[in-house]
This record gives sequence, structure tokens and C-alpha cells, in this order.
Amino acid sequence: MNVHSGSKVEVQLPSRLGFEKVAMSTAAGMAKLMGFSADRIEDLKTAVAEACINAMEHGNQMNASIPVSVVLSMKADELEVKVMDNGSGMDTPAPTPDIDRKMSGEEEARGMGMFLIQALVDEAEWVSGTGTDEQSFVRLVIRMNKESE
Amino acid sequence: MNVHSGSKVEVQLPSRLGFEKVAMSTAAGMAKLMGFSADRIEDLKTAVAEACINAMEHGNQMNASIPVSVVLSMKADELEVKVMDNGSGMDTPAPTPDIDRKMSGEEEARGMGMFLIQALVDEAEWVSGTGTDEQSFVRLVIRMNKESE
Amino acid sequence: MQTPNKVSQLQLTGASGQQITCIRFDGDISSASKDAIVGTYQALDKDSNKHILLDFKGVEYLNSSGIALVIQVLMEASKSGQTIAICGLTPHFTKVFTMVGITKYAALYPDEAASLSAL
Amino acid sequence: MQTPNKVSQLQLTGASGQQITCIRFDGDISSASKDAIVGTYQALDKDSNKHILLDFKGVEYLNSSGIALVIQVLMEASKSGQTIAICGLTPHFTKVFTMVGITKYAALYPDEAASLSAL
Ligand SMILES: Nc1ncnc2c1ncn2[C@@H]1O[C@H](COP(=O)(O)OP(=O)(O)O)[C@@H](O)[C@H]1O
Ligand SMILES: Nc1ncnc2c1ncn2[C@@H]1O[C@H](COP(=O)(O)OP(=O)(O)O)[C@@H](O)[C@H]1O
Repeated sequence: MNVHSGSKVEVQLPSRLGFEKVAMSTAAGMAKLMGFSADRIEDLKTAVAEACINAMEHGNQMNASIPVSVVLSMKADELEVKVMDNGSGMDTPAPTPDIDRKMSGEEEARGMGMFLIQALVDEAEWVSGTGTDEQSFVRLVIRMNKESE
Repeated sequence: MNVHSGSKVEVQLPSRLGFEKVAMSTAAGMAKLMGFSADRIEDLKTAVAEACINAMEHGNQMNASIPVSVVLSMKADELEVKVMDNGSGMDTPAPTPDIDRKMSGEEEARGMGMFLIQALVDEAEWVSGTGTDEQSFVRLVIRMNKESE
Repeated sequence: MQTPNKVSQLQLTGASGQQITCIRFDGDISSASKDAIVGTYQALDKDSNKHILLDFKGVEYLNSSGIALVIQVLMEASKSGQTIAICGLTPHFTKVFTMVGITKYAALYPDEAASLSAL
Repeated sequence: MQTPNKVSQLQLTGASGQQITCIRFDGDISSASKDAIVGTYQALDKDSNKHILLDFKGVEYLNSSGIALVIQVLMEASKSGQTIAICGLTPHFTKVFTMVGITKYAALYPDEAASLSAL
């Protein structure tokens, strides 16, 4: 049981590419404080970066003045991360990239962010907001790597 | 001129010792994005940590449910950091620690936070809020290390 | 916006004697790296650069948009009969490149030395 | 709350032949480190441990409350005629320790090896 369980940190970023790295640093700091292993922290950082980039691009349409909010909540043995934007959200499941189709040009080269998020964390859920006061968000849960503690 | 000039990031932490390290990570990420040198980032990290600890201890009286807000604003060649708490603030200048007096017991061993903040950054200013809706804060400015760029 | 990548190119010789064009990247590999990744590749003569090694050792940050640019290079290289190998990825990004299936079209090596002994 | 420090102790011999009690710290040195810093020092016999070396090589984070605990040890050691040397600080914390004046009461060395050749 983590001594910080129940604690929450929130970080707000402008919708500008590059700032996802600030969210990565915050998330990494939080996970380090909880005692996550170095390799789980790498997984978390990539998932948080991809979620922030999607929130900036698809959610906030790259309008730098609309912030992306990242809420990090410490649970007993896991960290929950909500990445929120002002867009209308996602309801289709994360596409699994097909490298053969990408190589043949049948599928775009890009489009791997949601897949990577899902593959790297323990839970990933996309929730659409109503748009006006309810934000859309992706909720990630990453558990501590028991083996490497 | 930094391409991100004008951009702002805000992070909110619980008033719990240890969480100043999350603010350090966020501030370091921000400074790295701006291209600060590694040694200036170390200066910034220590100043931010001390400011957050003071805000938690003296400002928010260690009430974990009162957040400390850290607002990081990118300017052309400098980063401004405001660390805000709900206390009544500071108006006496930062005491300069006197090691001889500390060694003789005439002065407490602790009491070096404000001094270090002032010594490590380029500007430090303490502003008292009215308490109710206006928060107290310390405002730090750290400039990019021209030599090591 | 991210800082532009520094890219350097060098000619190496593999253990089997084949000529390898090595491209070293640094900085962030993201959507802003199109020139660095795709541009540098496209500027190479297709006939005299048959074997290309992409070295990511100096790279601190890589995201899915950056990986998409690598896939674009793999695609064009495969069309023109060039082989691509990749090295210098951290264990984390070795895992990520494997997850998206890149290993089906490019061999991954820990570093340049390991690449040269294998090629 | 911070994680507790791991502390290890060893007896070393300086270049001049003197016995040095080395205390190695790791983790965070903060207000939560009173046991690690002051407690470990106080548990040492004052007569048989005349020269003490505090090694911060394994320390990742140090704040002013942690530095205050080091000053408390310097104070008690000075009263009982023990000398304290400090090593393993990063360049940043070497600067910070110098700023607060600790160098007036304790020598700073880059690492254990440098401390032993000087002591
Ligand atoms: N936060 C979001 N808001 C709205 N749509 C989103 C969001 N995140 C992802 N999407 C949608 O899902 C698609 C797939 O996302 P992703 O796998 O990250 O690839 P990419 O961003 O490269 O297109 C996006 O193209 C977009 O249509
Ligand atoms: N954010 C703040 N709000 C109110 N008082 C403060 C604040 N920061 C510092 N102080 C006051 O200034 C004093 C000196 O602070 P500092 O130099 O950091 O040493 P320390 O925190 O170890 O006492 C504190 O003891 C406190 O009385």
C-alpha cells in the first residue's frame, strides 16, 4: 500500500506539440515517487505522450490557447491518468496497426498512438464528453511492476 | 527568441512532502523544452523544490487537501515560476544563513530555503495575498545560461 | 514545434564486406522530423546506397508520428530494393518498434558495431 | 512522506594511516532523514570514531531540511572533537553546500578515493 495513495496531481499544458514532454516529466516524477520500476516509467511516458498529442491534435484541434489537462491519481498499487480535451471524443476502438497494409500503402503510415497506449498500459478507456462543460478524456491505468520491485 | 515564448503550464500538487519532486520534474521538463543547460536546470529544480516545501509547510500548514499551484511561464529567454499557497505569505526578506551562528547553536540549523532560492535563480520575489481569494506566492525568474548554449 | 534534428551520414563496411550507409539522428523524432528522416533518405542515390542503417542512439524522444516517418522510409526502400536496418534504440523503443511490426521489414541491432558484424 | 534511506557503514584507512568511518547514504535526504543522518552519527562511539566521512554518492535528492541535518551532525561532531568530511556530492550540491558555508566546517571531496588520499 503506497503511502501517497489518494493523492492527486493535475497539470495543464497548452495544445502545442512539444509540451507533451512536460506531461511525460510530470507523470514520470509521480511514478518515481510511487516506486515504479524504470521500464514501467518508460511505458507510462510513451502512453502519456501519445494521449497528450491526440488531445492536442484531435481534441483541441491544435488551438494552443485550449489547455490539455492531465490528472494523475495515485491508487494503492497503480497510477491512474486522465488526459482531457475539449473535443467530442472517441468512441471507436483503437485501431491495430497492420504493418503489411502500411507497407503496401493500403493503410496510412501514421495511426499508432491509440494502439501503443493500449499496448503499454494496463487499462485504457476513451470517454466522450458532452462538449460544453464535460470534457472528453482517455483514462489510463498503469500498475506497478511487481517483479522488479 | 524561444518558439514557445508565451506558453504556460500549471501543475497542482497536494501539500504533502515528497510531491515537491513532481513539481521539480515538471519544471525541469519545461526548462529542457526551452533549451536550458543542465546546470541551470539543477538550480531551477532546487529553487522550485524549496519554494514548494515552504508553500506546503508555512503556507498551507501541511494540510494535504490544500493544493500548491505552480505556474510556469515561458518568456523569450527566461522561465518565470510562481509557487502559490493559501497562507498569509511572507514580507520579511530571506534570511542569510550564518554557518558560525548555526554551529554555535545561536541560530537554528534549518532556515536555508529562501536563501537558496534567491541564490540560485535570477529574481525572487515574495508576494502576500489577501488570504481569501488572492493567494500568496513566490515568483522566481531564471534566465538561460548563455555561455553553455 | 520541436528543435530540428542534427543528422550525420557515414559510409561503413559490414563484416561480409558490403557497403552500408549509416544515418545517425539526434534530438526528438516526431512529426517535425520529416526532413531529417524522409528527406535525408530521399536525398540518397538509390542505386549506390543499397544498405542503409538508421542509428537512433542520439535520440532522446520518439513518438508514433516519428515512427510513422520511419515506416514511410521502409516503404520507399522496399520499393527500390534497398534494405534498412535500425540500431541504437533503447530497450523500451526496441519493444515499441517490435509491437508495431517494424521487425518484419527491418532488422534491429543494439548498436552500430552489432549491426556491422551482422551485415 | 519519503522512502527511508538505506545507510551503510564501513571502516576505511586514509593515506596518512588514519582510521576513517565512512557512512554511505542513498535515496532522498530530506526532513524524513533524521534517523539516517543524525541517528546513524549519534550511534557511533565518539572516542573510537574520530574521523567520519559522509558519502552522498547514492543520493538522488537533497533539500535544505536534509542539509540542516548535516549541519546538526557537524555541530555535534565539533563539540566532541570529531572531524567530518563529505564526498559524493554532484557539482550542483557541491555548489549548494559551499553557498551555505558548510565548507568552513567540513572538507568536500569528489568521491571516497579522493577523500582517502587527502585524509
Ligand atoms: N482525444 C481524441 N479526440 C478525438 N479523436 C481522437 C482522439 N484521440 C484519437 N482520436 C481519433 O482516433 C484516431 C487514431 O488515433 P491514433 O491511433 O493516436 O493515431 P493518429 O493520431 O496518428 O491518427 C485519430 O486519427 C482520431 O481520429
Ligand atoms: N510560503 C510561505 N508562506 C509563509 N511563510 C513563509 C513562506 N516561505 C517561507 N516563509 C517563512 O520564512 C521562513 C524562512 O523560510 P526558509 O528560509 O525556507 O526556511 P525554513 O522553511 O527551513 O524555516 C520560514 O520559517 C517561514 O516563517
